[in-house]
Amino acid sequence: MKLDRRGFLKFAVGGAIGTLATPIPWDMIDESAKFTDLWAPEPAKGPSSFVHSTCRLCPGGCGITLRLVEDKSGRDEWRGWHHKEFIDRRRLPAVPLRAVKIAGNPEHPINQGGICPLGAAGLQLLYGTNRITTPLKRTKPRGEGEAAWEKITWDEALNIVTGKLKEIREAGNPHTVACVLDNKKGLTAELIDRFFRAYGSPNVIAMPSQEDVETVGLSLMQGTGGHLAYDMENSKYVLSFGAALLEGWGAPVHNMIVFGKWQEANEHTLVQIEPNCSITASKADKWLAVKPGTEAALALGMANVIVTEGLYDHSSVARCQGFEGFKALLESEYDPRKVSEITGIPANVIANTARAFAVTRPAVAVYGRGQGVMSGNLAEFMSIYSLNALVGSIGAKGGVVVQREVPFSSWPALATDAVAQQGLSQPRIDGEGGEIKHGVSMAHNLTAALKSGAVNALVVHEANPCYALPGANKFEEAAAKVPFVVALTSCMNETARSADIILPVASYLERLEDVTSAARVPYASMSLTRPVLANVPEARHPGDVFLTLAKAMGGSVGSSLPWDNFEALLKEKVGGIFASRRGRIGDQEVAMLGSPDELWEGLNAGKCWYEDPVFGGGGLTFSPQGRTPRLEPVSWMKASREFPMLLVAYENINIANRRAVDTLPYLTKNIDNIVLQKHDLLVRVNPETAGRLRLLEGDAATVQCPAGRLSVRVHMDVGMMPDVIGIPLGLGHSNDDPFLTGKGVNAYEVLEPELDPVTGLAVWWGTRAKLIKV
Amino acid sequence: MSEHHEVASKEKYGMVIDLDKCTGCGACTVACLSENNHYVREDESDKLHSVTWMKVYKVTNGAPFPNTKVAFLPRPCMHCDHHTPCVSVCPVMATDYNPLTGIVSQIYTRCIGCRYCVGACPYHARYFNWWDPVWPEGMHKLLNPDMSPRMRGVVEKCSFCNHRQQKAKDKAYVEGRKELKDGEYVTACAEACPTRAITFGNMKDPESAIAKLIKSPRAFRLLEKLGTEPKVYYLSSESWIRELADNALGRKKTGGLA
Amino acid sequence: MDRAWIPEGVQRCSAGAFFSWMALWLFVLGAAVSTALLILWKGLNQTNMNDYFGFGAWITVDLGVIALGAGAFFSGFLTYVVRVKELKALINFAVIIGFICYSSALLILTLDIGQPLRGWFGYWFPNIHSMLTEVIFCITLYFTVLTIEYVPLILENRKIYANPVAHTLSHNFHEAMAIFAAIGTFLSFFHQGSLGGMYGVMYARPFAFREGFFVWPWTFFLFIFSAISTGPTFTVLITMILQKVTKKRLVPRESLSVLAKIAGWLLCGYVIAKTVDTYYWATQLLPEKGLTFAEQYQAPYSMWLPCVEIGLCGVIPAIILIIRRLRENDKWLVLACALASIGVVLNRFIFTVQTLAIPVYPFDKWYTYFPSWQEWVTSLAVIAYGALIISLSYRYLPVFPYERDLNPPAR
Amino acid sequence: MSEEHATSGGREGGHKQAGGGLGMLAAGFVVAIVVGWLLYPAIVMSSKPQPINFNHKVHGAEGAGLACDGCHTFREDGSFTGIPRLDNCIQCHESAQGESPDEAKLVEQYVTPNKEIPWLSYSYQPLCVFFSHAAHVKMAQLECTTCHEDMSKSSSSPPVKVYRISGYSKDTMSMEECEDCHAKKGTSNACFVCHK
Repeated sequence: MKLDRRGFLKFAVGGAIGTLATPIPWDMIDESAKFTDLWAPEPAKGPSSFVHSTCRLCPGGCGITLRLVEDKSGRDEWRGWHHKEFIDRRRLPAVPLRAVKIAGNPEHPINQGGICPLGAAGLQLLYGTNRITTPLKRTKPRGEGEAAWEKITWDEALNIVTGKLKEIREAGNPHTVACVLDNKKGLTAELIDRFFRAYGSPNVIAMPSQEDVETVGLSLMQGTGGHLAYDMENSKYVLSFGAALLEGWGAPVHNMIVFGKWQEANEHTLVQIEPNCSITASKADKWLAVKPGTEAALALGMANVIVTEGLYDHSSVARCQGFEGFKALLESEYDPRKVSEITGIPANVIANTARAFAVTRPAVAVYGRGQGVMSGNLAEFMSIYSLNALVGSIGAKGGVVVQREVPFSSWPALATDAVAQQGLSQPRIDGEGGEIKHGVSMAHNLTAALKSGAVNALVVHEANPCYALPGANKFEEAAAKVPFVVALTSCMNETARSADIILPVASYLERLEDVTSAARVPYASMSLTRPVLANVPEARHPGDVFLTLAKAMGGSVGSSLPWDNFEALLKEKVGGIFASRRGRIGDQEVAMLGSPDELWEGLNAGKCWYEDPVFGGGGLTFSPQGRTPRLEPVSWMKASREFPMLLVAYENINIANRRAVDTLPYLTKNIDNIVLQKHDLLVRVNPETAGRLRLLEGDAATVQCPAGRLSVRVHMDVGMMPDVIGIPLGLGHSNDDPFLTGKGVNAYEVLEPELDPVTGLAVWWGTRAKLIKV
Repeated sequence: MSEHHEVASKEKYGMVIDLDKCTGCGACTVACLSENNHYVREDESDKLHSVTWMKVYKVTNGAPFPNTKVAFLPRPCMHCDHHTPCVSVCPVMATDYNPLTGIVSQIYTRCIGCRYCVGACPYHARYFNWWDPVWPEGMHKLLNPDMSPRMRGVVEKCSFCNHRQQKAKDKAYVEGRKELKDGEYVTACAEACPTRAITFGNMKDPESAIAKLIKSPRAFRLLEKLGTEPKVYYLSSESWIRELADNALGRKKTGGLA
Repeated sequence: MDRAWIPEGVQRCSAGAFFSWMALWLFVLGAAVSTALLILWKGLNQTNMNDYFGFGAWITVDLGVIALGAGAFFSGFLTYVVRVKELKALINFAVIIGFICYSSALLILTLDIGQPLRGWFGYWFPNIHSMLTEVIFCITLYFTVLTIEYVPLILENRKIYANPVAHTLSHNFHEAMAIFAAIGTFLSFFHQGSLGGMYGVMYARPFAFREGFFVWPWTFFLFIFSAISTGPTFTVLITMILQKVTKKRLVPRESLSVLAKIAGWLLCGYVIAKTVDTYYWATQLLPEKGLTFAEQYQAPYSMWLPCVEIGLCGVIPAIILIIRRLRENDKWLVLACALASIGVVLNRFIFTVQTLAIPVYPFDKWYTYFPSWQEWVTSLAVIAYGALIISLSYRYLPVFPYERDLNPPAR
Repeated sequence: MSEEHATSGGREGGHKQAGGGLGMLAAGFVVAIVVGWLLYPAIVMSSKPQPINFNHKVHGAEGAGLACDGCHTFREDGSFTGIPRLDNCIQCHESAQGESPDEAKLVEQYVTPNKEIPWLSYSYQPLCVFFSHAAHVKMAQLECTTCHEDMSKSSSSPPVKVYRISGYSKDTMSMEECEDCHAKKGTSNACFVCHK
């Protein structure tokens, strides 16, 4: 039969009918739907396990529990065929062990199971796109266009560094080497400090912090050192002078746990004193909207009421000196009516708050501003701290205490050769110590020092001065003048970008390190971060890096740091805790432990060592060296015709600011669109002020400051004090992180440091400003 | 959906969020993101395209300076107990009410992405996947194998971490138990909350913490007038916050911030 | 060159003119198709819809064309069931318009779902509680009916008709047409209604929620009502336009008048019903949810919407259509039909978009939605697509039985 | 083409109807059936050999005397181990016990280099499914053979048939099967019982 058109048609029809009787059509429809399931990746399955460690993304030192998934590999190799794109998305490379979750460790005394958004996002640091995977060497000289890098081995990198350090030392200028680190807490920092002292440089400088002022104040008023901490859990009346208690100040999660308990007990009063309606102010029982920078006056005004009405704790005051002078000062200059004019708080409110504060025991006055990453002025601290003396809260339960030191075994004596001694005798480049001598870094002077050419080599360890120093951009220029810059960091950041050598250090989930005494927590504590897994095998422990350097340097430097590795040092140090028989680990008294190894194992199992504070009424001197805490007005807070407004920086717990890591991707979901819109940062302005400037919600504007200008958008916020502009810290990065770079502006660039006349420390949490509509 | 109530079950899971404790830190949101395999886009500032199963609303009493106050309203899926608006509208049964647990499901491999449920939900708890899910190189390592990632073109929402309930049940089974103990199954957000504002548990278990809390005089729910019977309760001692929870005649609508 | 295909005894423009005209529309359609492919490849992020506006331009268009397509089933119902003989003159054309509306609705629906490859779930895993299921089934079935009604017309093409199979086929079809019309009517009543039901049952969305009768909220019936009253006006409108374009009388004037008159009276009824419904909603339903009527209208979705919808596009055309003198006047008739057609589309827009624009949380904001160019292009494609089908049908099929008598060949 | 031709063509067709026409129809039908049932499966599914030809028989009752849960165990957290890991094999096969070439392969290719065996699962379930062995084995007391075929008899592990497109195994249990059994046993069929 010939196959004509009609015949073929019939054949086709027959075929069609037949096909319906086969699995083909039905199967294909089904497969097409299952195919769409492949548009999402399939995480490799496997048994899970949990390990405890400690978070060190902020000074909070929370205990964390990581969930690890053991990858049952193999399956991925036999995935069916699909579109390339889907293969990439579907067939995820098998990894032997991966961390999938960070949660709070319920056993840990600091956070008791809670966790903050940054801590919960920690794995995005571990697996971050911004990790530095090998040591890097700059290929083009600084300032010549975009930074370009060449991957080098650790040996090469360390040879270059030692070579440079040796060269400078041999030239007899060890003091021209400076090291910047974020803070001096913990053994790694101490080790680095020791390294440089052995090397012969006094210039190990920490980034600014509120604690600087406290350290000076404490040494003046109480003649002690150490870290201030507040026993808020037992305090019935907390008078916070601007500390962002619920927004990342001190140990954020610990504070929030305590706050939760307050809400249940319902017998605690929190009074928040700060210019603008912050979250803490809103959650507080009372918010006193004080004019920016007049907190000291307010404190003295309250002191005046307490003293004149005789509400103060006589036994406590009896333990203090200089009360008469203090009293005289209060009576002459700080009666509530006058203070009311200065601070903008009604006199009766001042009086009532003061009375409530005085009669409720225990009560505590907290000095602070925001998260506490900015130094303030001494007078402010002294005035506020004095209040604690008046109500007998110094060293008392529910009051303010000085954290006890963790009883690590002490460092062996430092061996210093002639070069080192000569170097150490040189003045510090940051001009440490103002009118009075004290041991606090003054990082704000670094810019000038670097400019002056006094520094031949700069080592930056896990700090980001190019982003987070006042006039950040100016610091970057200054750093360009330094012949040799080394940066130790786990992620690329602004400072690393302007370094010659970048050394990749292990993240807190990849290294064994002590987290010593969570900030502001009344009891001493110590738990370990643990090398849970190594996502970046090349990354090294900074402690080990400096120990290796020391060996390479040899001589007295080498002999001052004899440990094979940081773990050895840490273990030796922990031995001291065992020897002291102080404190408890988990639910066990250290004194009950049989051997230091038990303690060591406990710590390595993620347990926390801690020791309750020793309470006991303490005293202070109200007028150290005849210096009464008279309010020292900061000049930039005076409005001028050129700059009628005040720019005040604030912090947002979801915008990592000067933490060990920058804002992680998950957190960007938490940033309100009234803070950040696409690439624009929104400043908070009172509607009335905005109206006067003809500004509407979302309008583009320029913030003009003496130190520079920022282009922003405006968000109208009824909670803002008129004529004050609120700007968030932590945005405006240029660190190559696609989730962060170019989003918003960096407020640090315009903040204007004013030196405290007494301490020489910078007072720089704000600046004069003008808001211009564009 | 009245048939829900005819089923005799010993479990009905719910959540209580104490707004007096909540400081809006967003730890719950992040814990949820990492527990439930969410990807992040480079720009998340467009909140109408930003998937957040646990969204923290920021509200204000609107009072002028210096009497202003802000508060926070974490909003998971309400797992509406009555006439669940989304369940009845789905044309392909991609979402259902589980009479055993009271949890409202969403099945990503069944959903056709018509978004009828998105419109039907007054709580904006449902999100559509406008983009293909993409993780930056290496980030996929933190994907949770207990939770299926969603493909482009389907709707997703909070599941009360149902996979945690499944795992808890498995553990109970191998230990020869049928029922779960209080606290054995909690959501990622409740686990994370630093102020302990979120309590999760079985409302039918009279001994459970949640059963006691929902009886509190401070307790209320969102948009109760709609009659959806949410299983998420809120606690607040502030009247202005309680007022913001539902529409009422002759009250001006303010308070939204973000 | 295509002479042999053109029905006998009718005048048609030159092939050249025709094909260039077609080319124009094909170009528009082509643009739309490539846009559709773009969307299918990249996903719905190409639209301006978001998690607040889950529905947008596409759903509006779907509901709009389905309402306007109602002319098909309703005139079918009048012709074959009620046996209004005047309508025989334009029943074919009504069917074609219906066919166009429903096919384009289905196409756009496939584009609108996030997972087109799973579209068939709608039939395979139906949720009987969902109004959308009712919609999916009825639309599909009714579309089949329309196709069955359209096919005999195609078979009547001079060339095809020559084929004996086609011949008998179309003959038998014609016999059964009444039954199909009846089925069509039944199905249409349901899906027109369930489209309204879709919104009426969203009882957590106070703007759309209506109480109702049995499982059907009032919107169910309002949608049927609005569809049957405006659908015919659209049929009339398109017929008038076609007559203008072809410069010919294609249907007896009285046929149009009859249909317009019926539509007019129905529109009156609808406007009253809608007003009553709105009143009940404003005074009963909203207050129960703690809301007021005024709160439901805020710029840009403010009071002008209901005014235009019910007043300008409801009351006015209704009056025009029931007044004989106006109805008989072509200009007034076109105006009335146009207004009514716009009105029903606006009504569907309001239910689709404004429902979602209104914040249910007291602390939430109003959001506005404007379609992206991709949504516009794909939506406008419906017009091009319609123009193509109509042009082809008009040229090659005996759509208008009286055309020959109305336009005697010039001597 | 001209009208006449077309119509005559039509008549032609009319005559042919009886003869080859039907034949063609049948031919088309048969071809389709053959393709659909014989050719199609080979095209749509790929056949993946197991890394090692595992012999359940010698391990099971008639051999080493192991019961299913001798190797397929539950973990403490309630999850099911499924296909055993290498360490499970090593317990007995530190070194070869017999002469079987597969055992030899096991020892030198996997045990000695301590490399996991990339077993392929016959009953792979997609990620959206949460199948609880605990619920079925521990609670409902079901026999393994209720769902899996009785392996105690099988002395070889045949290649796994995998759909090329979806990656499902030919033996993947379909949702309908699950639902039917649940319905019969009066167990809930709510989505979140088995989906995640």
